[in-house]
Amino acid sequence: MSSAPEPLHRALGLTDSELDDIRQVLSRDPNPLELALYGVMWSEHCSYKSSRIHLKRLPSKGAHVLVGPGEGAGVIDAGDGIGIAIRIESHNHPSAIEPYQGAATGVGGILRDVFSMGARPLAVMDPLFFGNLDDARNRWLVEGVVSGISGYGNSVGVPTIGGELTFDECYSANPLVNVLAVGALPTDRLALGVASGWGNYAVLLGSSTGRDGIGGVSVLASAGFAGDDGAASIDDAKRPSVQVGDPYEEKRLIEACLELLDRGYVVGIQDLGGAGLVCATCETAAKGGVGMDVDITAVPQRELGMQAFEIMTSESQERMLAIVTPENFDAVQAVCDKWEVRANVVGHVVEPTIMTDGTSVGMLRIRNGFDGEVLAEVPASSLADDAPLYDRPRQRPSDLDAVRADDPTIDEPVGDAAADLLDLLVDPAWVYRQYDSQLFLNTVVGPGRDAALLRLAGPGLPASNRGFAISTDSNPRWCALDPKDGTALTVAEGVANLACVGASAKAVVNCLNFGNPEHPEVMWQLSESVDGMAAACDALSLPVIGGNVSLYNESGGRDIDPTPVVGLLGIVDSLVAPPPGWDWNDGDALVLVGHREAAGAVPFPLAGSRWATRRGRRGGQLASFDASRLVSTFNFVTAEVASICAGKVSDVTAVHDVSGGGLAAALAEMASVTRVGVNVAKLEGHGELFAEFPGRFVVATSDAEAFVARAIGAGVPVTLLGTVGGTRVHLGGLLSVEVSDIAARRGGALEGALELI
Amino acid sequence: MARIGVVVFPGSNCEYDAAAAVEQLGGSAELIFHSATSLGDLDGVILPGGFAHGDYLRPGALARFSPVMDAVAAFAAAGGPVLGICNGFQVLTEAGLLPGALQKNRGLTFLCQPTTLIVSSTRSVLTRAATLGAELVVPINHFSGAYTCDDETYASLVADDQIVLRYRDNPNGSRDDIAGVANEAGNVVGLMPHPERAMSSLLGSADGRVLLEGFVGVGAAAH
Amino acid sequence: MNYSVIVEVTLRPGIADPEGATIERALPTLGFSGVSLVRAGKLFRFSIDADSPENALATAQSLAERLLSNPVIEDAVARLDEGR
Amino acid sequence: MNYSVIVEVTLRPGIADPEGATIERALPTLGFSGVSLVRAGKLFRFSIDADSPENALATAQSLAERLLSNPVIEDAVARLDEGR
Ligand SMILES: Nc1ncnc2c1ncn2[C@@H]1O[C@H](COP(=O)(O)OP(=O)(O)O)[C@@H](O)[C@H]1O
Ligand SMILES: [Mg+2]
Repeated sequence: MSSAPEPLHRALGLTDSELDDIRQVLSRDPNPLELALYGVMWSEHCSYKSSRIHLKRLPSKGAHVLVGPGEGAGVIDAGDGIGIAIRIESHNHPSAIEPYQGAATGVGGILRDVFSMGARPLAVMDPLFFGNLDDARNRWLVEGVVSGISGYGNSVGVPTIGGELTFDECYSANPLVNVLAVGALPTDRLALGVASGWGNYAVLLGSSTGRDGIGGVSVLASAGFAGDDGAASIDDAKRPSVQVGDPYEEKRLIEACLELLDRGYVVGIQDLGGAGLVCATCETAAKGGVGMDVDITAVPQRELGMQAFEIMTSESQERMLAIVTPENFDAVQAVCDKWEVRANVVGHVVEPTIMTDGTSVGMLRIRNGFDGEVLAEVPASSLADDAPLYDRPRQRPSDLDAVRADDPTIDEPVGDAAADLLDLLVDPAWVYRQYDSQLFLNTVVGPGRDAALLRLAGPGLPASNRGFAISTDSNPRWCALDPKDGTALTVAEGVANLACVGASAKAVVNCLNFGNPEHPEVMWQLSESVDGMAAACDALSLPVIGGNVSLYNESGGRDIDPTPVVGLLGIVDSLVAPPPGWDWNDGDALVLVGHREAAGAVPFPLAGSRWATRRGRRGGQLASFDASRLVSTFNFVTAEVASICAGKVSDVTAVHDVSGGGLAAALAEMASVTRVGVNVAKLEGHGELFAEFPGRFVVATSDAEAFVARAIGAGVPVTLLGTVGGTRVHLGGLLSVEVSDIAARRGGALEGALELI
Repeated sequence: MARIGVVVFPGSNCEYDAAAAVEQLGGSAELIFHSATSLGDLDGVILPGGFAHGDYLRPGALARFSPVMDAVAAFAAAGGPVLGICNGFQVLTEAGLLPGALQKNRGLTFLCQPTTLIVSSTRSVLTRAATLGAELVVPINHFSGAYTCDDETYASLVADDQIVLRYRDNPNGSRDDIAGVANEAGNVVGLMPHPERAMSSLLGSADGRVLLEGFVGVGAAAH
Repeated sequence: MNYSVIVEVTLRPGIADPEGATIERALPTLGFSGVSLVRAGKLFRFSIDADSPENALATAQSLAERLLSNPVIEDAVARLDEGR
Repeated sequence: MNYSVIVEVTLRPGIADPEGATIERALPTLGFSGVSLVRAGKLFRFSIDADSPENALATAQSLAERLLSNPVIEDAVARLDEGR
């Protein structure tokens, strides 16, 4: 027995009330093509309809902010006539199905966001989250995702300089693949995605259009996976054809677009991302308050018999939309020919329509030939800006109090601290060795340390001695216990990472990876997380200049732990010498900088630590976020390291912040890269070994007296921990391990888990 | 001052880095687009790293048909110094200007890491200023860098002292640890490591200087 | 008995093939005209120990689908290599 | 007329095949036993406009040798795709 067919709007992901809204806008019924346009533009992925009301609470202003959220990328003024553009995005669901292409197209997409601003892409970072590696499918996902980022990023010619690597059961069918990109531009090359000038052309640059990713945003990014086995459970009919990345096309597109912008040939430019051509045309038109006529027959097509809705919503990769005056078109064509990039006039900027009530409305008209039949006609801004905003129900999880009461700090047995330490250490080198991290001769600190640090230089940029630093951070273990303080602490951790390379934090971008927004607990987590981020950014004077929200990360009805990923951008004013790094010297004194104990009820909380999680303990009370205890420490460490970067002589030989795995892991990491041990006299039990809360730094110095005096002068608490030397890591009588054992375990952990060795 | 041409194929990405290195060493660098049919009046040519034509088919397979390659071949035949770095090395082998071929790395992954090179011959435009047996720390950055050739070719490489650089700890499965080779005359050299990325201690190593100094110096000597 | 098997892995129709397209674009300058619809794929040859050609083929097909290709974007076909 | 052509590119005997070797090593853990001598190669399909099957094949073979393979390490064979 067959049931009545699903109405079209629902098949396109629109609710009945959204259909009513559309009727209201148009004062008539939409035709099927129009409905398809609304379907993709009003999808969760494009419209942020569940999250927008919350994102408004994030601070986004700052004197140095040139472009805030809303454009392809946020841009700050870095000084010396240089702007830095930065953006982060997720490619979670595509990567679950085809890990190589999913990750590769994630890189391609984020780069287009950056060079659409006129910035030359200079760096990529890749925060990755997978299920446990005892499962073969998860191992396949890891290898596929990493090789996809490597394959695309290296070939397109942008160094990948860091990221994150987290394993947890909750990502098993739903890995998270976030990609952050940074670019730099001479500030006078800044470009925006705005269409203006009646009669101007909308020129489609790059690849031809195929059926790839039709409905990708609505089907994939805006819905969860049905079963717990990921791809296998996706309904075959709904499976969109997978997008395939072409880094070679993208490389030529970058060169062509930057040359067009350098020569001043374009009025506005925007990338084609989710929702493809409809998104780029309606957004540029809406921003410029103009109308746009699009001729679908002018769009170069890779496949035969494509329908209008397919052409308009295809997510074929490596395409850009440039707004160009008719006089400049031949010159644009010549630049594109040089780079072997296709350029076709697919749209005309037209006057807004004067409505009966006197208002003027820019209409997006889809036509069959510029003079041909009008297939769809809707207000551009209704697609781009007028999706309904939802304040979805929020509810604090009913079991949260019980979870918090189950605190491992109190009752978890101590165990064998040495064995615990060895179990916690993972060197992600197997991942980042696969990425070109050095291109453009900028990388002073590459992947594998606290933050990446690069010279602020690149083809076509004004000369500068400055450097920029980036760190991506997240902690789903913390955020599951307390999304508000967990997120705030994550921001603090990012600032700490920047401090280690001497960079002052200037801006934040974020990618909010959460579960199903129709679950009130998930909306509560999202809202709390936004509040935590806003609180931390306010307290640390950091504007949030961009972000991305990825919802419906779930499988079999289980939501992922809340996973806000924070990207921090910092500046080093003078970068002529490398920062200290982790390499300490025999005989150095070891100093803990910052408050030794956490803010909050428990001095050394183990809640949410790697140590507790490995033991299956996921409850407890997190440290609280208290900016007043952080700021002077961050400023002090930043200044100490920055003076070394500026070429000054210093007694400081090594710096590392205490983060995942706690103090024990930080010391073990330093020992294992230097192959020199350390002796720490006294610690407050295993809590102090493994507790995780940001705001503490391990500093090695050749002159403890002088260093401590400077710290005290800056009002920063310090504790003398011990001395560097020997072949063992001795920690306060709690554990003692050979450095060579630490190095071997840490170095082989990942390849061992992937069954590569 | 030596005038060094740096060839830009679509998909090349180390052209600016190579040019910057040449200029740091007192040479002048000129970017030459792959469609050029003549090299003009240059003292040396560098084929830089990157992914010419996306490395589609095989690294270098499409690039060797670029118009500029006839001019490069003629320049090499006339004794002009030619250096292929990474992708440039792959292009030179595909074009038959250097013997052998570069296969995928043994571990089947891309590798970006520092390596220690041993100078195995100083009879080439790249290694002429280095000391035989010297160890140099220079990064590699490639997927297809395992040098391969048949036994006959290998025997003649050894006999004619054409193996100019070897890895101390072979990272990629190259035959006999080969990191760089020259043609018989020593004026055409290819290597997988990136000497232009090892030009200053700020970026980790300055050991690439002695190699590129030698190369740029040949060009200068031409004046 | 040992059977020689060939597995061909090709992109599914409709999936973009940038490698094939790039090769196709390069051909005219190399003096090859009249070549179109270039698609690049992978080829595997191996030997299987099985008690019948049918079983050899069945194992090969399952290997092709589970390990040598991703069915989301690729088709994989195994066949016995009659030549050997 | 248009002819469908298949070109198979395989590594020459004696040339190491790390890809084939890696697949072979992975097989037992995935439950495939009795598989050996795995070699990885490439496959190209395209269409050639020619006035006879012989000419189509000749062009394809020349394309295979000049462009699609590197004779230093690979062998290339073109054949007409009878299936199409
Ligand atoms: N997926 C990845 N890609 C590239 N680099 C990575 C990746 N994962 C981790 N890294 C690098 O390894 C180092 C350690 O990461 P992490 O433990 O997250 O640092 P921290 O605790 O200081 O935030 C960092 O330099 C990071 O950039
Ligand atoms: Mg750190």
